[in-house]
Parts: sequence; structure tokens; C-alpha cells
Amino acid sequence: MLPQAAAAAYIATSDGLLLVLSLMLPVAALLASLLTGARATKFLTFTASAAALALSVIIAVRIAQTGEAIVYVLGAWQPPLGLALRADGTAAVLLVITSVIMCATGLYAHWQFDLPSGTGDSRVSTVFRILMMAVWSALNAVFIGQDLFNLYVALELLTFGAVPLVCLDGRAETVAAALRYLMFALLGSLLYLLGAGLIYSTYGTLDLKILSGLADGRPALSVALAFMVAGLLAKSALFPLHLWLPPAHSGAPPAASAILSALVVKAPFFLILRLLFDLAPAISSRFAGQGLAALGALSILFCSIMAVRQERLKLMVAYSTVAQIGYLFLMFPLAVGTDVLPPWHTIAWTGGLLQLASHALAKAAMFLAAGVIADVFAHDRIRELRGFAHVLPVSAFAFGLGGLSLMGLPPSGGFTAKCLLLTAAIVEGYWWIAATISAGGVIAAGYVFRVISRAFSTPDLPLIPQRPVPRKLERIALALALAAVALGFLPLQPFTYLQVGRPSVSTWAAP
Amino acid sequence: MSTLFDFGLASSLVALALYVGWARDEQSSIVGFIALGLLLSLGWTRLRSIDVALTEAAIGSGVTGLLLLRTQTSLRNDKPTGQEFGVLAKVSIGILCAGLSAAVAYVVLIPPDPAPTLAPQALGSIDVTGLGNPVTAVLMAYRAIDTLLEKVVLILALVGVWSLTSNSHWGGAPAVPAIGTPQPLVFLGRSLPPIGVLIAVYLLWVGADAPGGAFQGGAVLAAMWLLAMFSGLQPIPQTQSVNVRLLLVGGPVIFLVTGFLGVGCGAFLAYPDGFAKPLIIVIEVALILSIAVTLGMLVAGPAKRGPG
Amino acid sequence: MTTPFDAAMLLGLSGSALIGIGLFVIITHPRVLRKIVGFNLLGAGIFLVFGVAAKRGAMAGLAGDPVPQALVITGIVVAFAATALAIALLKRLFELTGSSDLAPLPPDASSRRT
Amino acid sequence: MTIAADLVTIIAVTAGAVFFLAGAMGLLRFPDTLSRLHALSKADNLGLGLIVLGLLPQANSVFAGLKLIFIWMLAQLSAATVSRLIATAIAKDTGS
Repeated sequence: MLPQAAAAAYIATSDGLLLVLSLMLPVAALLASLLTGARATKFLTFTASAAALALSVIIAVRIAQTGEAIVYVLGAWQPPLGLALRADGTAAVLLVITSVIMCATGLYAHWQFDLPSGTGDSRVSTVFRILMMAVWSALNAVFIGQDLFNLYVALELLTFGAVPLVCLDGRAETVAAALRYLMFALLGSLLYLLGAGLIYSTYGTLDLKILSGLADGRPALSVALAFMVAGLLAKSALFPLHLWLPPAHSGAPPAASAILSALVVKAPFFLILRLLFDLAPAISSRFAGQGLAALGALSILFCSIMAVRQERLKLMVAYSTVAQIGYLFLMFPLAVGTDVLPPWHTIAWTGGLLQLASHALAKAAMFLAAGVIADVFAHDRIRELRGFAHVLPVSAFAFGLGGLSLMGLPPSGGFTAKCLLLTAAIVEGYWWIAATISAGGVIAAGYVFRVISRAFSTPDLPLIPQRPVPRKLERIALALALAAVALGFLPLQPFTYLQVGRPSVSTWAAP
Repeated sequence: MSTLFDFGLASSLVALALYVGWARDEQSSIVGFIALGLLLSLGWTRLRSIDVALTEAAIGSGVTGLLLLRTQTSLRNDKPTGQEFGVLAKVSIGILCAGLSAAVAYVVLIPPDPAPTLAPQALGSIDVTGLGNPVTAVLMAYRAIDTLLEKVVLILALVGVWSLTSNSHWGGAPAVPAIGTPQPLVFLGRSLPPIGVLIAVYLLWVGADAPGGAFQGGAVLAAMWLLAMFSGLQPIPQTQSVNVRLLLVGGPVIFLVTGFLGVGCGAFLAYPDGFAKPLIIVIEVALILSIAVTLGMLVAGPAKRGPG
Repeated sequence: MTTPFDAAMLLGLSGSALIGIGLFVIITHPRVLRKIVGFNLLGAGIFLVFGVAAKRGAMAGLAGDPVPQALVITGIVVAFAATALAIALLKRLFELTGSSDLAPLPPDASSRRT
Repeated sequence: MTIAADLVTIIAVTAGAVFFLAGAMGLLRFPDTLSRLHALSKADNLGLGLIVLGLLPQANSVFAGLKLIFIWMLAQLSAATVSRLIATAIAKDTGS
């Protein structure tokens, strides 16, 4: 079948312009920021953040109301020649999570720049705001893009927004970390691009929807997908391609760390999810899923142990990010579905996406809390933080609540997520995955309690804050941690909203 | 006969790439890379992709080569401290890379028959755009969003480069190493830019119907600007300069505004009937200036002096 | 349509070779500047793969499929932006440390840092 | 007419290619930078000139022919500048 036969693959919905706005609003804000001074940039970032948050909520509500995906055809040029944007239930959840975390970290950064110790000068604050808008736009593009090359441009936008965030403080170590991050990210993008090229030369289109109709399990498709997935793995820092992440995420300013750890590494994961479940033939997807889950399991075990061994609080939190990303990859063999059940109807699909959301909120909370701790005591050496909860009770509480999700203890989104994944693993008979989930939780408890027990112990010498305690910043961390806890009150069953806009059970035919 | 030529070209590309990878010093490697870029341009003409050949020559090897050579000079007194792999590791990585090459070659060698193409669709809709060059139609109409986002990527790279300065230099001007500008360069700096600007305008204008366009023209324009700056005839502007910022964001802003005007007549990034070509030309004029400033400032680097 | 040794196939094979060479340089070469050159080799190889698709898609009186050509033009510009950012980071690193290499980072080095 | 034009093209372009070959040989065989530079610039100027001359009969329009001549002039300008820059650099190296 030639792609010409698949004319009018998309029918634009009346509210499709919302998608364009969610993509272009941050771009407009960053372009305007370049023209104006630091004060106008502050105002623009505020306005654009509020508007983008509202937009994402409207998109999510519209999808819930209509029960259908939102679709837009850019320039009215139908794919395969043109490009389409499409937001289904899963994408809408990611849009909302992104907005919430962006707004929280943006506010945190805004207040932090004004602190006496803060880097209130115009270089750091202006660059941070511009890059934050770029990352936001890029994330939205990854979530709603439907064209493999458009997604490549989105990934590059994400890289170019994220890398300079790492070395905003300008120290040699963070510049080295940023350079190393850039190397891995570029390698990842290029391998992805290579796969896209092979797909175009085989099928003559880059549109995901048309491709899913054409994909016929030719060896060329498997070669292309292997390159793309390998590239995306380097970007999402799965073991053993994780070496760049800990120095990069721990060296960045706290608000930047939160954005990088909570959101940026999730974008390539989400693309792998779409490639494997929407494009790959069932057999190779099953085979690849096993391999990805094995790497995920190694990530969980190895990097959780690395987290326990860290001396520095921020490095510990960064290592735990790699471990928690590992959990996401466990969902691949568990969510393959069956001949009668599409992947998005499985509990593993819900569990995986819930893990993504709760880790995003929890990790943002923990990095922001760690930022306050490091700011107040002017260091983040865990050994010397004995009794810090007496000075910073709110931060300690936020850190601990975030830790619940990492360990998978109730009540937390992480608990529900890990429960769902564990149940799926047992039902599907993947004992090694079930064992890894349990072991990972125990080790996570090790590194979280190591901090929390020190926090509440009584030090020989009382800890003296080096700087005034920024109460406002602590409250943001707490709010995010509470949101992660709140996710734990969702019921333990496949979440129907995530299935909106995807083939239903009645029309599902396994590829 | 032409097969013989293609064979020679293809094998010299590989030989030169090996030289670039294994040359003993960085300078030889970079010079080899620039030569490789010229051969690549030749290869692109053999693939009948003249637009790409021009872009490759101007940006892929031209401006990139300039950037690499400048860097190599400024890193000259550096002691290597990087980690060398052991022989065993190198051999296994070599086998892995050869395997990946073979996998790509495998896909290249067995194309589907007939080869898939969007050429008929691209040509079928071209009248709506009023353009004669289908590549420009893809860049400016069918896949305009990619071009717009790509311009944002370019600007973002510049923001990233600019951020790599000290707080006190933020907003200041980049510096060119003071090497007492030689006379011949000053002569070239005086005589070439007027011709170069003419060529850039020609490339942009002809790009609507023949190979050329804003990216190729922008690269030529940037080269002329850099020549004038390096030969000391033009001061390097401050990164906070209003003119620089205006030119920089002018391209994408006009693109974005036109895109939203399109909503009134169909969709975001759609052009009203009969006005497509003039609108595309307006966007391209703004883009060529924007691209020239971005490329030029990217090569010039972060600020090295305080603003004033 | 494709004769055994046409330009598309031969240049496609060079492209495949460039991809492998580029990857090898990126992974094994100790100098960062050479790695950056390696990224450009890898990119050039990938673009050639698109070029093969463009040449083979010649149809309807066009010398090639314009879509992959446009994608390569976008890709070349993005690759330049990446090179420029990498070089700026490298120069900054050199200014700050006097070395333009990334020190090796064994898996547990960061935990021993004080 | 076309045969005559093609004949001019074949002869001139071949001659140009020979000059390029000679230039490349000079670059490889001559002992010092200055004589290499000399060989290269001489051969390049003549070689490119002959190739442009040979291609002129093949140009479709006067404008295309003018573009060819323009390209030759630009190459002359840049080659001359680069040669002088290299020569100056050598002089500086050996002088000090």
C-alpha cells in the first residue's frame, strides 16, 4: 500500500488551535524576552506560565468532555505531506503535569533569584527564564507531535534548552557536566534521526498514524526502531547510559534540577513508549520490551545502591532519578496487552504513567527541598546535616513525603504505581520484575531514611543556618510533595482517561 | 563513466572520513573535514539535491569549518588529559560500529520497489504556494512548523552560547583575538562583502523558483559579516545591542505572526489564496537577516567584555 | 529503476561508512574537539541516507523527492547549532580549567568527591 | 556547431584537469611551502580558467555564462588573498 492511499488521515477538531497555542505560547514568550530587559522577561514569563497552565487544563477538560482526542492539521496540509498535532488522554495528562511542575519551579526560581544569597543578577535569571520557556515548548511538542522529524526538532529544542541550564552557575564542574550531557544528548538525537531517515526511505512518510497503518514488520523497520530507541535511551539515561545524569542534575540550580529530573528525561521515554506500542510489530516489541525491562531492572538496583553510597544530598537525589526511570521501563513487557486487550487497557499502562507523574512531582519536591537545605547551610553533605529538620521542618517533611513515592509506601502516587506494576508482573508471571520492584523499594527506603533519620536526630552541636530560611520556597516543595501524595488516592484500576483517543477494545486488533 | 566518477567520489569520501578520524593532530583533522565537506557538496549534486549541496557547502563545511579552526587555534597550548581506551575495548567498539554501518547499508541496499516518494504530492500542491522550487515549498509551506521551530533552536543555541560568560560581561561584546590584521585580509574584507551581499540576495530571490533560499543566503551573508568583523573593518556588536536582538528575533516573530494570521483563512501557518508567495518572500527576507545574525554571533562566541 | 551501481547506492554506502566512522570517533577518541568533528561525520552520513531516499524518489518530473531534501537542510542547520554550543562549552571549560578534555568519570567517582 | 562547441569543451576541460593534476603533484613533491604555494596557485589559476572557458560553450544563456566567469573571478580573488596570507605567515615565521 502506498501512502497516497491514506489521504485525509486526520480530521481536525474544532478546538485544535489549543494545541498550536500550547506549542507557540512559550516560543512567543521567549522571543519577546530576547527583545526586552530583565524586568519585562520576568513579567512575560509569569504571564505565559499562567496562560500555558490554563491552556493545558482546558485541553485536558475538553478531552474529558468529548471523550475524543484533539487534532490539528498545520497549515491545513494533510500528512504525509504536511504535519498534524494530536493530544489524546495520555498526552493531556503529561501536558498538565508539565504545566504544574513548570509553574511551581518557575515561582520557586523567581523567589530564589530575589534572595540575598540568590543569583538575582540578570544573566542567570534571564537565561533561566528563556530556557524554561524553550523546555516547556519542546516538552509540549514531544507530547503532541505526530511526525517523526518534527519530534526530532522538538528533541533538539529540548536539548538546547536543557544543557545550558546545567551550567548556569558557571563553575568548571558544571560546565564539564553540561558538555558531557550535550554529547550524550546529541548522540541520542542523531541515532534517532538516522532511524527516522531509514523509516522515510522505506515507507515514504514520517507520520505516526499513517505509519502505524503501514508498518508491516519489514527488517528495515526493526533496524530503524532499534537505532531510534537506542538514541532515546541515551537521552533518558537508562543504565548503562546514565553516567552523564548525576553530575548534570546535581550541579544545576535547584529549580533547573527539578525541571531536568522531573520532566526532561521523561520526554524520550514517552517517545519510546509511542514507538514500541504504536509502530513496532508485536513480536519485536515483546522482544525489545524484555530487553528494556532488563536494563530498567539494572538501573533500579545499581543506581539505588549508588544513591545509598552518595555523600552529597543532591547527588543522592540525582542517582535516585536514574533508579526511578528504571521503573518506567519495567512497563514495556507488562503492558503489551493481548489479542483482545490493547496495551492502554492494562494495569501496567496506568501504573507506568502514574509512576511517571508521581516521580515527576516527588522528584521536583525533593530537588527543591534539597535546594533550600543547601542554601540555608551552604553545603549539602549528608553527614554534616544531622538535625536539619529542627531548622527546616517543612523542607524535611517535603523531602520525606517525596521519598514515600520513591519507596512506594502508602499513601503516595508511587505506592499506587508500584502496586499496579507489581500486580501486573505477578499476573504476567514476570517474577524477576516483581522481585526487582520489591528490592528497589527496600533500597530506596535505605537512602531516604538515611537522610530523614539524620534530619530528626539531635546533633552534638546545633546546626546553625548560614542564611535566613526562605519559608516561601519550602512551601512550594511541600505543595509538590503533597500533590505526589494525593495521586495515591486514585483507585487501583486502569485509568480510563489514559485510553481516550486510542483504539478501544472493540476496534483493537493486535499488530 | 559517471558510475566510475561516483565510485571514486564515494570511496574518497570514506578515505577522507578515515583520515579525519585518525589524523594525528587536530588541525589536519579539521582541514580534512572541510575538504570532506566540499566532496559532500559534490555528492549532493550527484544526488540531484542542489539545495542541499549549497547548504552543505555554506553551513555544513563552510561556517562549521571556520568555527572548528578558530577553536583549534584558541585551544593550542592544551595538554591532552582525556582517557584512551584499551586495544581490546577499541576492537570491540570497532566491531560494534562496523555492525551498525552494515545494518544501515543493508537497509540502503534493499530499497522497496517502487521507492516511496512524496514528490507527486509536493508538486501537486505547489501551485497553491506560488513557488517554483518544491524544496522551498516544503520548507516554507508544507512543513513550515519545522522551519519555524528550527529557527528557534538556532536562537536557543545562541542564548546557550551567550550564557557562558561571567555575570559582569553579560550583555557585552564578544572579542576577536588580537592578531594584527594582515593587509590582504583587510583588502578582502573591503572588496568581497558588496559582492557577497549581492550573491546572498540573489540566492534568496532565486530560491523561490530554483535552488537557493534563506538558509543558504543567510550563511553567505553571515560569512561576509564575519569577514568584515575579523578584518577589523566592523566592530563586533554587543550581545545586548537592540539592533542585534531585533534582527535576531525578527525572522521567527514575522513567521509566527503570519502563521497566526493564517488562522483567519483556514489554519495556523496556512497562507491566504493568492498571497502565499509575497508572504513567503516577506518571511524569507526577515529569516535571512535573522539567520545571518545568528550564525555570525554563534561564531563570534560569548561576551568577553563588560557592556558599555 | 535502480541500476546496480547508481549514485544513490554508492553514496548511500559511503553514508553508512561515515556513520560507523563517526560513531567510533565519538566513542573512542580522547579529545573532545575530535569528538565534535566525529558528530559532524555521523551527521553527514545520516544526511546521505536521507539523500538516497531523495534521489530514489525522483518522480513526476522532479529530479528527487523534495521532502527529504528539505529535512536535510533543516538538519544541517540544527547540526551547526549543536556544534556551536558544544564548542562554546569546550572553550569555557578550557578557560576555567586549562584543559579541553573531559576527565574520565568512573561510575563511582562522584561519590568520592568531597 | 554543437560538435565544435563540444570539442572546445573537451579540449579545454581536459587541459584544465591536467593543470590541476600538475598543481596537486607540485603540492606533494616540492620541498618547501613557498614553492608548493607557487606551483599550486599557478596551476589552479590556469586550470580553473581553462575549465570555465571550456564550460562557456555549454552555458544555456548569457546570464549562465556570466555566472561562470563571475565564479572564476571570485576564486581568483580568494586564491590570491589566501596565497598572500600564507606567504606573509611564512615570512613572519622565518623572519623572527
